[in-house]
Amino acid sequence: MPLENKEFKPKIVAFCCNWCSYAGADLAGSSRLTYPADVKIIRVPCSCRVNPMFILRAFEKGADGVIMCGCHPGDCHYSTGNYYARRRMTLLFSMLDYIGVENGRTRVEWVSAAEGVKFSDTMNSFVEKIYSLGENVRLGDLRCKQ
Amino acid sequence: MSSQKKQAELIKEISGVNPLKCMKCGKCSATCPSYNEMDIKPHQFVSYVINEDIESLVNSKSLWKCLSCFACVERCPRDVKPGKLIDAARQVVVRQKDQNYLLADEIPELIDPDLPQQLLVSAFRRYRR
Amino acid sequence: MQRIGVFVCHCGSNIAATVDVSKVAETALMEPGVVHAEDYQYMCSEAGQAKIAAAIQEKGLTGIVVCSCSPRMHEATFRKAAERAGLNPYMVEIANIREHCSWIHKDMEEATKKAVILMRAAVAKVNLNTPLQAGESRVTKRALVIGGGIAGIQTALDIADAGYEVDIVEKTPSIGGRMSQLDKTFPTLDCSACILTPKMVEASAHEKINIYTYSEVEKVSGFVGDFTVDIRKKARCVDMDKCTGCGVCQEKCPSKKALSEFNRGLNTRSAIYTPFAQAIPNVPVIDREACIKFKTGKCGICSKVCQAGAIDYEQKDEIITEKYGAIVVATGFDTINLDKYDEYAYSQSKDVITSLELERVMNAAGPTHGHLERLSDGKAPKEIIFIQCVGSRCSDDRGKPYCSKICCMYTAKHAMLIRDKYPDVNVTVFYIDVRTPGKNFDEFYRRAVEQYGVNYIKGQVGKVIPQPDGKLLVQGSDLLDNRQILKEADMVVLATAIEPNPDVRKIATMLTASIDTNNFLTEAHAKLRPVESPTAGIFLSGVCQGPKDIPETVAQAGAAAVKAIGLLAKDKLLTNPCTAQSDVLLCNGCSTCENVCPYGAISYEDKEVNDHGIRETRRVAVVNNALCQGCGACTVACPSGAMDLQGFSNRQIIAEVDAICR
Amino acid sequence: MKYSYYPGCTLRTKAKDLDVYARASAAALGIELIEVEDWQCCGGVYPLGSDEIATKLSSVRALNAAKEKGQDLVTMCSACHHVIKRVNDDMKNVEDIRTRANNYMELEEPYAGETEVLHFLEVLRDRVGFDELKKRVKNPLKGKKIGAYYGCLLLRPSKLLSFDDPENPKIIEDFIRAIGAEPVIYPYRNECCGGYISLKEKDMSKNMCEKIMASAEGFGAEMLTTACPLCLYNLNKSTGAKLPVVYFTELLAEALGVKDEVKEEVQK
Repeated sequence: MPLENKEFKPKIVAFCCNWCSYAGADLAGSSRLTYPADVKIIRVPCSCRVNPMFILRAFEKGADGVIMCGCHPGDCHYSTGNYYARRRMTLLFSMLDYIGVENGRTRVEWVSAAEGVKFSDTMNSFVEKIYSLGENVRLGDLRCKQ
Repeated sequence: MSSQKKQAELIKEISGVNPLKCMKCGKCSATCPSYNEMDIKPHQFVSYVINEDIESLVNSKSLWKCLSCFACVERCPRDVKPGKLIDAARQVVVRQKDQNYLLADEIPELIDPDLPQQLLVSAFRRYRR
Repeated sequence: MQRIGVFVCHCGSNIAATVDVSKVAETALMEPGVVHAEDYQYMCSEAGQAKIAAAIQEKGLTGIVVCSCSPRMHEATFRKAAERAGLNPYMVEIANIREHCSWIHKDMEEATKKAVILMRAAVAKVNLNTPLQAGESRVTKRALVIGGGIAGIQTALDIADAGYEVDIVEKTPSIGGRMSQLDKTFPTLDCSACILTPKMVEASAHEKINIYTYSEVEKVSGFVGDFTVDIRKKARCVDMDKCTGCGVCQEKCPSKKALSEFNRGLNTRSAIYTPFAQAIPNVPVIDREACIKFKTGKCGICSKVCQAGAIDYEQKDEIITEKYGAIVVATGFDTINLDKYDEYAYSQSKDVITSLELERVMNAAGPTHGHLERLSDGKAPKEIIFIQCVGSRCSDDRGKPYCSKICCMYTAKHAMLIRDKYPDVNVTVFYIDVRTPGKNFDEFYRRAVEQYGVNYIKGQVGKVIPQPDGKLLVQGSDLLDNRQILKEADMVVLATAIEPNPDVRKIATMLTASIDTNNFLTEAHAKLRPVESPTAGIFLSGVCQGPKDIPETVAQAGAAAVKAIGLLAKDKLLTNPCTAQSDVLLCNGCSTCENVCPYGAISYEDKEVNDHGIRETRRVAVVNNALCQGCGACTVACPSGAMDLQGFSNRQIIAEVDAICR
Repeated sequence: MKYSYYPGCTLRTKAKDLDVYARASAAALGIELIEVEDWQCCGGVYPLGSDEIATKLSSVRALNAAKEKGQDLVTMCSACHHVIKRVNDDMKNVEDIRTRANNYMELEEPYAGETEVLHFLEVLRDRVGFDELKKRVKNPLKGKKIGAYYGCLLLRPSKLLSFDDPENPKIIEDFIRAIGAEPVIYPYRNECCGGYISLKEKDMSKNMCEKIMASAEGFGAEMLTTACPLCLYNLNKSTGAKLPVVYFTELLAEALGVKDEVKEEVQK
């Protein structure tokens, strides 16, 4: 991590599905595989529960990065949820990039319950990326500006 | 950092090898065609780097017996690839001043009419800075 | 407004050593709705749960947050505790400050800050929780076991003995699995067939067990207690009811060049065949690829010689649909393909064989009728070399990163049996480590060395070099003597890594059971729930979950059976109340949600609604709570925002996001 | 079929036969080998130090020249192939090397591993096809028992070179079959001949070459064929040419019936 950015403490939201990636995060924890405390995890039943609104809301409230983790394609606990999630996020992320939230700030990653190492590696590399990008632009909800 | 430690780090960096991945199975030494000519055996190279005993490595004649044939690299089950470590150690030696293993003066008596220049070029690359 | 209690667990020093727990509790009191906060050494203990109960009753709490380990660990514990104290169990939220915080951070200040934020997110969520009531679903009192090896047979027998119906689905023509291919077993040297075949017979004779051989699971739907499974019974071309198992058809079959699967391709079999003599059922199948009748239309000899008239070339695959309450996976293993390990000359010499092939060579029913001989020239070997860890413990992409666990022991067994039966044959084993954790295991290995004089050399082999005279030159390391060895052998045996049966991936996908990077099925908890899949109603038996030997497999098969019986014994199951709900006022009946629902839980009804005083009949989505599994796909797909998920509502998740980004 | 062609230093002198027979055979097969202009020596060995750049530039120049023509780059000598293929992989996949090399080179458009590097044997296998080659053979080398000698450089590291199975290769055997001869498979065909070690450690190399020869002879080979001038030199020198060793291109030219046309050129 670059030292010159000492002051910058990013806010990073990770949406993890209950069956694979949340369990992967638990395994990373019980295996004591460290990653920066900037990452905060929200548990959802499935990656397909992640509404693009949640991600927009995070950026509106000052998040510097949002990562969504789910089961590997084909391994979804609900059979097809992660396919929906993948398609939705592809669209959302390119839209976000267009309005100034760079692609590096958003990521989708598949982590199984057995991949504690992958979970911590993923978080480490994602946080590193956010540090290199620095502070994010803040989205605003025009409906609130009267 | 001690100079031994520095050199160990340098060898790891040049080779891109993580010696800690070694499980000490000895497949590299089982594979090596130059094994009998070596004083420090291929599998030992790994632990020498781990133990940062680089002085022994750079003084080892094994450096000049390794063929860079990559057989150990190909067969290593743990992605350690001792051949790369040996090569890196050789680099560390020849990059030091006056440490060329092959001197220009000795070449005339080493060559013969059939010798392909590929051999000279290769030897120069491996043995000299 | 909620009245929330926050309970911060020290988990001994697991949390308290890195997180300032009292500070988390203090800070909690400043959060909206929080009227009570305390920390305690072990919240999950009886005393800890009593504290929660007392606070609920004394302070009239309407919701609680426990800052502790992962909800996957103790959510159920705390929900039950809350319920006992009169609180709706779904008014409990967990802030995971152990796995996601104290265990992965070292700096106390940083970890405490994060723990506070996680607590805030949970408080923000519980502020929006509503009491939920679990529904009920029925349990079909029948179990399915996928795989008919020793694991599947044992599980089926145990479930059936408890009085429940069990179906075994086995892909090959006979049950028996890998164990039926083994000659002897360690560490007692029992004859494998002698201890397995009685179990096979018992399973086939059991009135509660129904065996589908030559069959595969084709489709699975439903959920715990109520699975619906399609089983494809492949066409045997032999009528199971008519066939008497006399074997004449196999004798007379003119096509005898198909490789015998049972003998690992070391010899051939007829096109109509039973895999081995003790096969169950003792009814042959026609291998259509090898059968002359199927290839050319001419032949039909088996039909002519069959006195029972059992041959039926017209037979078609049949799909059977059955309902089950529980499913046990027992799909077993195979040895890895050795194409990438040709330094051991497996594809270049017939005398380099795998250990499983050696089992067949040593077996009286095998290709050499139990005589130890070279497969190239039939000569008796004088020098045999075993190579351990072929493809196991490899971190490159050629092999498997795990230890296959059984090889050290079966190699000791092979070495011992050879030395016992052929004392003039020298046996050498190249090993990296000898791993013998198990009852009487190390003693067994030591017997091979001390009593039978097996020569163990510490070091891996680099290359097996076939010689012009047919011998095999083995070039290996002797790490203890620090020398390179060149040793001539007549046979080389490779302790080949084992891997889960390749079909397991397809099956796991059908069952939505999770699978790890090595294709082993994942258990619900590595220590405490080792025979259950995280997917409710799916249980794991045998090597499909991880490498294990026969005694361990049998033990796990019994454990999986007990778990399945525990489920089947219930008449009703409580369902997850975290299901989707549609807001009739917002729903415009567009059918988008119906299309994404993987369970067919959404239908449409014409409902009379009162939209701001306007009464009208609208076509709106209705969720069947018994079918909905709560994934939430519909909630995001819904264009009008009418769908929401109870327990993970839009407002709840947004509240968490806000709390984290605050 | 038009290809850029990188002959390499030895093919101009001691291994002229490898080159001349290759060109004649290529012409007979309708393959146009267009020599890269002003090519420079590849250095003979791949610089293993991950921090070396200068020693990789000559390969990059040849690769870029092929790219500018929009052609695949064909190599003939095992060592050149090994070096150029691996440098190409660096340029494609190692960001640091790509950036630094391009900084040195100052090309109009940076080079990023676009060129495909093919050994002539790969051209025969993957582009011409051994079945097609078989049809073109005018003078099948019937009855000749030939051992393929691969050595190290074509095969290893297998992931980067993706040439053939490193432990049990078959491309040269298939080639030998295509030209009507009989391949002899022997286990030492992928073992090292000693390589450059033969300059200073003649005994070591001799030892290894003797093993290779004995193994080939034991399995019934009457001659060996190779793609590497250094292997050929070591095998001949160390074993007193116990079995004749020839370049695969010579066998090819003979089978295609063009050997005699260019014989004189070789002897020049």
